[in-house]
Amino acid sequence: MTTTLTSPAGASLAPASTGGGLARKQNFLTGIIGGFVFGFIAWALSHHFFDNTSRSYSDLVTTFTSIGWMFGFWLGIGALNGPFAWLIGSDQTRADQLYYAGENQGKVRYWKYCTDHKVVGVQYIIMTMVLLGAGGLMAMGIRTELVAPGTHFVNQQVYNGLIAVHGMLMILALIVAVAGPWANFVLPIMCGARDMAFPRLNALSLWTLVSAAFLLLSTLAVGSLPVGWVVLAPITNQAGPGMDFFAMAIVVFSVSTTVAGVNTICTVMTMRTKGMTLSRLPIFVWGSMIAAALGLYAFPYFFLVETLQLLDRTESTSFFSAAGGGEGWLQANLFWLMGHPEVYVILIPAVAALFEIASVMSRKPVFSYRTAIGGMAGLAGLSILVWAHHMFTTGWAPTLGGPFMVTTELISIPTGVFFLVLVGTLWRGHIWMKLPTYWMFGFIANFIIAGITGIYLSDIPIDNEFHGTMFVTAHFHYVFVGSVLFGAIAALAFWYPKVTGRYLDEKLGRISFWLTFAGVQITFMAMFVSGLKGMPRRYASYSMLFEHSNFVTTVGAYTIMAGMLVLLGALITSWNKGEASGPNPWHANSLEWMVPTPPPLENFDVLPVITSDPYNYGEEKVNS
Amino acid sequence: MSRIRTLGVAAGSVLLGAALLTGVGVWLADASPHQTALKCQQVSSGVCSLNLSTFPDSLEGVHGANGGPHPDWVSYSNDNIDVPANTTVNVTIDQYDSGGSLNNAFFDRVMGTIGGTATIDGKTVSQVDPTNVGHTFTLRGIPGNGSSIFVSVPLPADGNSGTPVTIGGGSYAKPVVVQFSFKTGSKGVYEWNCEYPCGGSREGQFGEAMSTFGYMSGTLTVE
Amino acid sequence: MMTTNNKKSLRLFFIGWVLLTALFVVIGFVAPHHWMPRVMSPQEHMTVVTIILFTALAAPVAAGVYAVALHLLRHQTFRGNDVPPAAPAVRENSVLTVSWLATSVLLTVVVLVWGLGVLAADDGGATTNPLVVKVTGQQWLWSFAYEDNGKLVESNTLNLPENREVEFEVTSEDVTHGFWIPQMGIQVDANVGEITKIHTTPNQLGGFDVRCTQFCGLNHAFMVTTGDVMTRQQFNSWLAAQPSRS
Amino acid sequence: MSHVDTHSEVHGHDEGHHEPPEVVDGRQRMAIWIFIFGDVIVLSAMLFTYLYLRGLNVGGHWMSMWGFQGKSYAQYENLANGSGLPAATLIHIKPMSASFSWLVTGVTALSALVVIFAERALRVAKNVRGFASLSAIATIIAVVSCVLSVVQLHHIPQIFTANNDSQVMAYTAYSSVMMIFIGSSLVHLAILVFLGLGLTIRASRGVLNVEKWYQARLVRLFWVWVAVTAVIVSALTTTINTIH
Repeated sequence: MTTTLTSPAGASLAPASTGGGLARKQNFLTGIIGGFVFGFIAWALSHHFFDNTSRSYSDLVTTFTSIGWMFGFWLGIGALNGPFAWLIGSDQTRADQLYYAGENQGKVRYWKYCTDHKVVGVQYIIMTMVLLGAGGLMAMGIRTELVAPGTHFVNQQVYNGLIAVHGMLMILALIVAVAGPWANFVLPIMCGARDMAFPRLNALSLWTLVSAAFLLLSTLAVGSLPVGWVVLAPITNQAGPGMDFFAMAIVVFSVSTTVAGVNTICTVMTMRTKGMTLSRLPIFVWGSMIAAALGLYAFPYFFLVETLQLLDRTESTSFFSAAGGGEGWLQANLFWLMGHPEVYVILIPAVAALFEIASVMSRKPVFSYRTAIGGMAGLAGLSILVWAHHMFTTGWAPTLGGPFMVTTELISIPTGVFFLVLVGTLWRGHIWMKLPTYWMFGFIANFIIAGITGIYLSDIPIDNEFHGTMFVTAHFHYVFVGSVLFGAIAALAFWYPKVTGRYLDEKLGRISFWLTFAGVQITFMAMFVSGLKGMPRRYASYSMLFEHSNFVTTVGAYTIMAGMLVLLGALITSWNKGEASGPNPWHANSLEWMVPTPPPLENFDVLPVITSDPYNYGEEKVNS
Repeated sequence: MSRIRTLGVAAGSVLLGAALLTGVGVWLADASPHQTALKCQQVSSGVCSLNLSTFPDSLEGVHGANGGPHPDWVSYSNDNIDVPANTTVNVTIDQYDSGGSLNNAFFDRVMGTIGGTATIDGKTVSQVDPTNVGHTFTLRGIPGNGSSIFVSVPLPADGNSGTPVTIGGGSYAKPVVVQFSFKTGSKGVYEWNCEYPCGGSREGQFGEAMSTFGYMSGTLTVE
Repeated sequence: MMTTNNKKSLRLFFIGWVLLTALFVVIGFVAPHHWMPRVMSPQEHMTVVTIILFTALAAPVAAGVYAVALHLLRHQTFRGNDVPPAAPAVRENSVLTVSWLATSVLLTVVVLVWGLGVLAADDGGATTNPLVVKVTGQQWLWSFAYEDNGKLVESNTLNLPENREVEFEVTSEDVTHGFWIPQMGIQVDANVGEITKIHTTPNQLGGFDVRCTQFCGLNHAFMVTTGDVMTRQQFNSWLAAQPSRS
Repeated sequence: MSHVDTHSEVHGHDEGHHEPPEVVDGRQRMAIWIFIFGDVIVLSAMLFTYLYLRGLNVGGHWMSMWGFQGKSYAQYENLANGSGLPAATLIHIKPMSASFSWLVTGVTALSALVVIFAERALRVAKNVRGFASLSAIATIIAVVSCVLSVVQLHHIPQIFTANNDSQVMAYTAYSSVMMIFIGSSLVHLAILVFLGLGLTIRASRGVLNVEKWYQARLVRLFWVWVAVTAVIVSALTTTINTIH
């Protein structure tokens, strides 16, 4: 009975216009070329014009070079065509739109400025894998250095660079790990839309992120980022040119996430099909929207604080320099005003995806749907009031310690709701033990530890002991690796068949799960011990006291790497050799499973009309 | 399925690219040249001597041709030093650089040497003028690794003029000669660096040469 | 293969819950004493007590979730490639929801009241004439200055008298550092152009560590030193023996 | 899949391909409002920075800094290289001209006013030609405002500082925050010029016609917001600046 929805892709759409034009030849490669050309021009010009006796000479050159790279990349890939076309009043025809959506262009469209939300989704998958891969390699470098006391693998200079770039890469990767691929690939289909609200902005948000990621990785080549990922001023004013690349990358990244957030919210609010009321929305759509809204609040602060750091370095302003009336605490405030909400921008989409998976895999409705939405919204709301708990030991406004302790610990209530919904959905369910289910249970196990260790740290007397130690590192790695990454992989395994038409290899996937799960426990439990013993973070070399716990942590880290490599192998082999899955492998009810696989351009030939939410498993017989 | 195969390959190759980029980055960041460690010359049983120099530039020492990427950065003649355990180390440092005020006057004292004194141009002192220091030699270890050690000797600024001497690529006025001795304990790796703000950046001038390995810092290995 | 909530499985579930809770509580007691540094101040003592209390409070919750997860994995799972039949469609259970929320609110309140109480008890600041130690962080060394009737004594190790309140006036010469004494559970950042104060009363003789907890550049890992809590006589004689700054 | 009622009347698949203008308009207006929300956050963060630094007045350096009297960088360069500098002195700076700041704000506000009239001309009077010329005028005024802002940037007081061999013209906290205020308004004005130019060209080419009047309203929303920002910033920075 879904046949009315599965007419062949684009059968009834206007034929793609075969017009030539330079704009239609642009792709990733021309983007890179443009980036390098303009980067070089900017470098040469700034090199020539700025006064090389000034302290900020090298920073000015680096900054302008990175601006040149950005501009050139956007020009080269075609990001600036749209605005220019608008300016001169030559709007796209329907044929143009279909062309830029990649109609009948085969695989090459994955390397172009493509406006099709499904293409963007896949591009985000690759993007995330690259970032996680690079960041993971750096983590291995860090752990190899820390396998024993003393500096042997890399010296402290390289180490200091690695920890910061690893941190930033991973944060960026996890921000887009779930929201990137799935809020683009499946969210519009879940809403019954033919694409995102603003397809070109969608492509823009991806490719700006790509250009920023290039800069972030390039920091390693220009003296790296020896400041720690929180780039706490004023040491940032001592760092080399890598800091300029980093700041510029973050400025662009903030714009990218803002654009993506606007797109997500507008899509959900204005593109829903007939009958898709807000109370019938799949929970993942709600999660993505809440996270997007939170990101809209958070990332402007990131944008500003990195702009200020850039000015401090290039223009010798005094925002964070005491000699000119600046203050490192200002940077800490602005950074954490972004930094804490950002944690939930990362967490909420992963949790929402798990709600979705839990419901489908246990053949039950999401347990207390409204409470779940309330929990996510409450978490988002609270998270903007807790930033100073990252500053308990900085000495800034000790009198505010109490209030911030209160808001911070209140967070455990909405967090508890997540467990209520997840476990409540599974309870008495008929749990289908497929790959996504495994990673979901892994999430539950790890997220408990992450949450409870967080309660210790929110208590100021305890924080005075643990702040800045490996205990904190272990805590947020349980959040990011143990919880968010597990959620992201569950989502990947869950929607992978929709992208490729094939299952993610079950056997390899389970091997990967057990390796990663064991690895996470070994690595971060031992890291908790290092923290309890009193080992501070970001130490390139440490006392014999911490010898054994660090060795165990390194062993665990390599176990995680093994697990991740197996998963990567599974991803790549299954992509074209995996077992065929058909359009709806999990027999789910939400709309993305109603369309053929892979979904045609513009998803629906006929927009469906919705009469209930997608969770009515037990209520009406599922006719197949 | 050709599209999908290409995608898989693409993902793999892009990852490989990221790996390469990371590797290259690490290698570049690590490119600060590693010179062979300076051995402490045996003088008599239980006594050995070290000769170090500090320069206003990087033309001397191993920083690459013509001073490498930053010929104008200040530098020590060596970074890594090997000394035998339980030995008296006689250190002689030729200080060729100008100077100014310390960030923290704490470092104007001679600390941790035998007798708590050093000999500067033949004069025995335990403290120097904190507003006219060129560099310092400050050595410390990580408690718990080997025996704890702390040596800090200020090297006064070089006010000498007259016929310049030529060393390596540069020529400098007659140096200030600082001599001191300290006893090494059990085996272990210790860290030494300069505590005079000569890094030529903002916030305490501890950037650039001061925060780059192989210029104003190094390791002292007791073996 | 699966039978929802039969008596036996439920009993097993409750046993698992109790056992896990017990296990976590035991860990909560053992871990701090086994791994954390020697307790040398009231603050550190309260820290350890608080850790144990929080663990005891959190244990049943964590154990509950684990027990449920294990129960589900044991009794509710379907393997193989066929989709399981639809499960009973429980959309809401207001009793469960409300009681769950009530529990978490209750626990949070307990944690808060305790934490704020400990905080308030410690917030009194330095009381009657504490020993003032000026702590200066600069890349990459701590230095400590004592005022001894008009004479200024400086040291790179931190010596303290036993059972006398000490107030640390912490500042930095270049970038932000973090002044931390693990054995005394006190930590505060050293900021440029600011003086931050913390206080404690060492109540045990013996050595302790000072470590930098705020990333401060190339040799951050080596910005560590030791200290010693000595009897007042020892401390005074040590102070007298030090060279004073001219 | 019982919840997808495909038996009910289905709209032709072209629905969604060519959506009615009011739908597109509503969606784009929502987007503009969300972007403005983001801009509000940035502005509030900048105001926070301003008030925070002024309130703390770290080391009394809100409007003062150790350095050397003098206009230009080159004047001291050679001295500093030879490290032959005289002793640094504590140099105090004056707040920037309030009247000039209000002048820039006024010009920006004027351009916004013109845009309001332009939009009305299109929406109410359905006068495309009038709209084109009015938006052209608004664009020109915005350009003027840009130029004035650049002039303003050049008047931010600087102080020559040098230690060891690192010297530079530096800004005190006050100057620094003024720089981001002026800089951000400059960026916004540049966007306005782009948008105004677009409106003018599109209208004169007939792409932006009476049916598409809502495009003009979208631009007007943002334009007015920029004017409001300028007023807020001027009101703050011209009243609360020195420390008494």
